[in-house]
Amino acid sequence: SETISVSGSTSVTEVMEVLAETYQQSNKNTFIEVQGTGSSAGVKAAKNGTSMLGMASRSLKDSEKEPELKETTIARDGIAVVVNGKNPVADLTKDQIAAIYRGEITNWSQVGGESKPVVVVTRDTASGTRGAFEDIMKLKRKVNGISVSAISQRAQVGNGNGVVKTIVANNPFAIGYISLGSVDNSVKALKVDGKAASVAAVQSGDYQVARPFLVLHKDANTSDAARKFLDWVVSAEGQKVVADKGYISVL
Amino acid sequence: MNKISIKDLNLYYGNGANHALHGINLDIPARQVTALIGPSGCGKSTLLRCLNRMNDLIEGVKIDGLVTLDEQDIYQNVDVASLRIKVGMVFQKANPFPMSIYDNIAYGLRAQGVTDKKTLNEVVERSLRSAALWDEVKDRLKSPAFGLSGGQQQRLCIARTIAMEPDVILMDEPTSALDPIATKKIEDLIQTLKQKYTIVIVTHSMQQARRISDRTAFFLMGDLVEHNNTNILFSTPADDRTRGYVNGDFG
Amino acid sequence: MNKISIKDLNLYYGNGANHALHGINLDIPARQVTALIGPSGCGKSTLLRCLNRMNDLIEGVKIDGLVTLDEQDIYQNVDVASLRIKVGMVFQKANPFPMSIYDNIAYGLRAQGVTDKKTLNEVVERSLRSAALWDEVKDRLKSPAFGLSGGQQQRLCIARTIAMEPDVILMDEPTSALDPIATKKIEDLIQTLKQKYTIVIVTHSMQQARRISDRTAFFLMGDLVEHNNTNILFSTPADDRTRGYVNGDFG
Amino acid sequence: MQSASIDTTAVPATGTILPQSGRRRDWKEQFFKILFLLAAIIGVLSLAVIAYFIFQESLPAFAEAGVSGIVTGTEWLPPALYGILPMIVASLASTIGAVAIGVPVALLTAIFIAEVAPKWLANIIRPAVELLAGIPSVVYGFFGLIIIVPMIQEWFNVPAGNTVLAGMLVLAVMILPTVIAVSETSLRAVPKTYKEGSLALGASPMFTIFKLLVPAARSGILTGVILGIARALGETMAIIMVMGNAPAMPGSILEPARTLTANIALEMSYASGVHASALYATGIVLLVFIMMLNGTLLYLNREKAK
Amino acid sequence: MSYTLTRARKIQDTAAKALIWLGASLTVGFLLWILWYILSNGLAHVNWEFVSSDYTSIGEASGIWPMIVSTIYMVLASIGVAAPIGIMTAIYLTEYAKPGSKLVKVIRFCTESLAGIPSIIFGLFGLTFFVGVLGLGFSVLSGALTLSILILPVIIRTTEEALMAVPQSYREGSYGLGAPKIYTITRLILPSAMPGIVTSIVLSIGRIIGESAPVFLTAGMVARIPESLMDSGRTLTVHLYKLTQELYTIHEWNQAYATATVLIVVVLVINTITKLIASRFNKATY
Ligand SMILES: Nc1ncnc2c1ncn2[C@@H]1O[C@H](COP(=O)(O)OP(=O)(O)OP(=O)(O)O)[C@@H](O)[C@H]1O
Ligand SMILES: Nc1ncnc2c1ncn2[C@@H]1O[C@H](COP(=O)(O)OP(=O)(O)OP(=O)(O)O)[C@@H](O)[C@H]1O
Ligand SMILES: [Mg+2]
Ligand SMILES: [Mg+2]
Ligand SMILES: O=P([O-])([O-])[O-]
Repeated sequence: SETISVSGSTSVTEVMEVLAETYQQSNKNTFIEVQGTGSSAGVKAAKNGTSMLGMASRSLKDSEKEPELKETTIARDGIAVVVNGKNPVADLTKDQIAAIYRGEITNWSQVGGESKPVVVVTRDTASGTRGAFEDIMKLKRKVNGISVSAISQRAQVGNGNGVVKTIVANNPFAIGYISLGSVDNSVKALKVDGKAASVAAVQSGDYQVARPFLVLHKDANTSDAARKFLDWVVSAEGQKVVADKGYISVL
Repeated sequence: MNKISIKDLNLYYGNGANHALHGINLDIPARQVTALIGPSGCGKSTLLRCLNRMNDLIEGVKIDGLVTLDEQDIYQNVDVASLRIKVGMVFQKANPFPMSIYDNIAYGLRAQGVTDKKTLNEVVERSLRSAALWDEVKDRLKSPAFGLSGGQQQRLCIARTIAMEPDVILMDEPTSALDPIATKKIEDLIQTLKQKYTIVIVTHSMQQARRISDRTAFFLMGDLVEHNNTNILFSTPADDRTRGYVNGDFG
Repeated sequence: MNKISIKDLNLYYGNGANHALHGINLDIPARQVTALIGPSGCGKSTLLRCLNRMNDLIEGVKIDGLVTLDEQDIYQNVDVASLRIKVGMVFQKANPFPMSIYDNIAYGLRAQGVTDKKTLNEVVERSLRSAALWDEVKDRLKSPAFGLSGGQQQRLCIARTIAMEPDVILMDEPTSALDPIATKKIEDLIQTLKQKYTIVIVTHSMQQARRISDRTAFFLMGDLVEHNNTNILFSTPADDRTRGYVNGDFG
Repeated sequence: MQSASIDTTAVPATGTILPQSGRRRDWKEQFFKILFLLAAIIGVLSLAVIAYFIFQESLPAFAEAGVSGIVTGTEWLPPALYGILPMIVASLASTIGAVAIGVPVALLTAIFIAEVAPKWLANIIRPAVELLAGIPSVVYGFFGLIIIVPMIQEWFNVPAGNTVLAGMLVLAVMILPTVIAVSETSLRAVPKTYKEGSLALGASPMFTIFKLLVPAARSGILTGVILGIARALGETMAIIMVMGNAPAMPGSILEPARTLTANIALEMSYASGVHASALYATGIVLLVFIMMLNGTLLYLNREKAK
Repeated sequence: MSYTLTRARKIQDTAAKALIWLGASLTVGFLLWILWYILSNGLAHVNWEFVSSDYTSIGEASGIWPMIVSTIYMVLASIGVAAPIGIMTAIYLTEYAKPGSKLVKVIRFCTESLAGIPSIIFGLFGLTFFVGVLGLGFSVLSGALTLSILILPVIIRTTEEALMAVPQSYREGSYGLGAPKIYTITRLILPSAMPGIVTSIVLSIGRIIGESAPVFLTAGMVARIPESLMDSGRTLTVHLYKLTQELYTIHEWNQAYATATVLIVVVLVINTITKLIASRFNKATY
């Protein structure tokens, strides 16, 4: 049997594992080995051939790009802004959210809530989710001519959807953002500019807070089987798995 | 007046496997020297260790019978530490502590909360002088006790015990590692001490027992064969086995 | 014929701080018993330990001078383990190993690769008999050596050493913890042994030195004061200090 | 070697009991000596290689931002600024706190198991403590996040319980097994004769423990403490979950903060170029800290031993 | 004058004793609390099927058998590599190197310093070196080699301490009998130091089982029973880590607690077996 190696972004891993197993059911003699090592490691692995396919949950930086390195977007991930269930606030504008994350708004009363401090929870800079969130909320600023994150240095940082969700679920004053697929009734998803976060809304373009899941490869380093698998991932069959898992299909 | 009185004392090692003392009955008069003699392995150390409850520390030791100190059962309702302050002990194998010579002697006093430098210095010097060690170590009081010769260690342990000025002093072959001169000094010390204290000594030397003890008890294989005034025991022993032993034609 | 010959031997403890042996010159004849006597702390053990290089194990010991065994310098080009098989030692403080009585005796042979049960059983029994311990322990050979009395431990260590049948046996106060009977047996053993082996013994007992030794060396504060045929040394000592010591009116 | 026997009766002579094996033994001894030396070299070499690896990876960051820009910088804004002073502070604070809470508790527990507890109880607690060592840091982190963080929120009435204090508490628990296990074994290895001698002088068990046994086991206990401190400084997963990880300088132990280790773990999977290098530089700073700490302890130990 | 136990001393003693009990109670209290936390949430979701079946992300099966097997492999391989090296290093330092020599000090200093390097750095090193440079790929072997280096300091230092605590009189006795060094070490010194060595191994096992980042960066996270050391494997802790980082559903929560419960049992079993094995080596009787 043949082994296809895939490594990189931990977020993409979540959906990739399901894709791999589904694919294996109909292709008994292929084994797909999925390793979550982080986006950067995924890019590196695809470039130097340690893995056939690399995964990244963010767009490539210019310094990382190479002509032979091919990018395939296999899904998009919506991002929901969430607060504790006890928080009466239900709807915020992008500007308000950005002001909260910049540290300019520090009390819920400033956005129509109770007079309580805002506990801002963000993701680690390693997260593609954060990258997309910053892009969309325009949370960037320039220091020494270099563009850096504008999210307050005092914000709490959680390293995964699960952790952010748990913090928000346990803290009545907290606000955070998580992958749309992981929202459940332990937290409350806010409307952004009056629009509820949903797969349909993201697909229709109504809800713009989303990021791409990329798979990278070099033809020289990949087997036919790997390319065949990749083709299947972006086919209707593969994209159904993506949608079922709560991500947004690229079709 | 009897300082210590032992009634029907049985001791077993190894959870009853080894019956080491068989129904011992012995009175130890105050302010006298009582010598315990008998062949190696007959139970002398074992009995000695019963008198300050040192055997409590050995696992699997079972004791029955009665041991009283000043008419008080030492195995009942007694604070063991106070008992051992009253009943000091010099062990068969010299066991200096891993600290300086000075600290070894001062240890017991410090354990009772004595911190006064002057008192400590005085006691250390006096004890070392009594144990005939002062001249040899006065220039190296601060060096580790492990650097002492075998006989010096033995005298250190004697000094450590008399520094506490206990009521009763148990000595397990205190001069076994000493040359005649040092032995003489320790014997003189014992003669001085007995004016105030009660002394029980284990010795292998008949001559020593005769020279320094007022009473002698002869043990054989866990039995107390005979005990009496030293002169009587050595000159006209009641038991054949005693006669054989003290005349050196036993075994 | 001299088995061991010591020339201008100086020994310093503590990296030179403590000059413990001062230019010792001593010849030890083969198949005789040489006794080392002198007050506690004079350097007897130190000298003994030079003869099988036991002092190598103590940190900060400096030695100069020459020690030869069978005309061969033992501090040069010699395999120390082989040297110590030839020159066995009984230590001043009994030091049984944390194992059964049987294993203690068999240890040395096993270390040389002897595994034959029958040989081991024979040697263990013979050695224990020679050391006058067999009767006391024959029923508990498999129990831990730590459960032995002080004197029993001392005899165990003697048995352990003679089991190896060394050429030279160094004994540091081998009977200090023994009663007269056991002492007699060990002395008899020494008399038997000397027909084939060379024996050096440290003792505090003048009587013992007289009884068993052919030659005696008297030490004082690190100096070898005098050495001679035992009878001569005790009857007509050349040095006043020796006379004082052997007549017991020293110090 | 002379052949001889003790008894005059027929007994195998020395030569026949002991195999004549001088040469072979020599060879064997030499072999093992070299084997052990080799092991020591492998051990040390592998550790050295790692140190070298971190150093090498961190060079670009030091080249770009300068040592002072990294070590004394107060703002962490990759890819522009790489100051890690707040993280140094956070690492030190959380470790000191954890050690201040954890080490005394651990020492007392070690004493309890080795000296005070009845045997049956010691035999239960010892494996239980070892179990504590095997619980993954993720579990400690999760436990901290769900139990300790809300508790701090409530007791101290702060907006968020993800604080330096939470980190201290979780770390304190996490270093317990190391310190307890190593100290307890050292205490048990103290020769029985010391204890006998002390008790016979009428010293109470407590005096014996604190003035004789603990000093006698000092070297082992110190090793346990050092390994414990190292564990606290190096711990990552649990800390990430409970300390809030805000890169700003913490004003008090009731504010969130990010430790050096958390910084590495949080960003490494995403970082590339100088940013990644700066994370390795964080590792170097950590290493230097531990070395300074060890140097101090070594020095103190020597002073005390004198 | 004869000394008697003073009141002040008695009070101090009682206080000290109380303190010791307090310290021990705190430890045991924490322990029970954490155990209760895990077990009360997890026990209900542990059943034979959970323990014995395979795991798939599609949700057909959500057992943890492959993780249990991988964990055991990882422990065996890591200890198999690190324990001999660590113990031999410690032997070299205490029995061969000159006591108090520079070399000993340097090695001790290095090992202690490296004990504090965050485990993720070891993981990154393993990813670069074992997985990449040596070409071992994501495999149990890469993971085990990485973890071996991670636990080496603990094994070296703890064993060294244990060896140093062996009474010098044993060595004297043995060398005095002409016993070869290696015999003395294997038959007398190591058995006497066994409690300390066991401690170091048990602590290391805890570390191996409890690590996440350095494991998944080197051994990967394929949830399949590894067929050889060259296969990738997911340990229980990596599994747990994944579950806690990206918790999506209540089902995953339950799985996480149940996994933690099983993990505790695994730790207990492995520790017990370790001690049983060690006690067979430990001929020394006290
Ligand atoms: N390890 C050591 N470090 C420093 N000094 C030592 C050491 N061992 C012995 N000494 C000192 O060297 C001198 C000689 O000691 P040694 O043990 O040889 O005496 P000894 O004649 O055997 O006495 P004893 O009859 O009391 O055993 C003594 O003053 C002793 O204090
Ligand atoms: N801890 C122990 N466990 C088991 N048996 C022991 C223990 N200690 C002593 N014995 C045994 O009890 C008996 C008496 O021992 P004890 O130490 O009292 O003898 P002793 O008269 O002091 O002899 P010695 O003169 O040789 O010191 C001996 O047979 C000894 O082997
Ligand atoms: Mg005795
Ligand atoms: Mg001596
Ligand atoms: O693994 P991520 O890059 O998606 O955080």
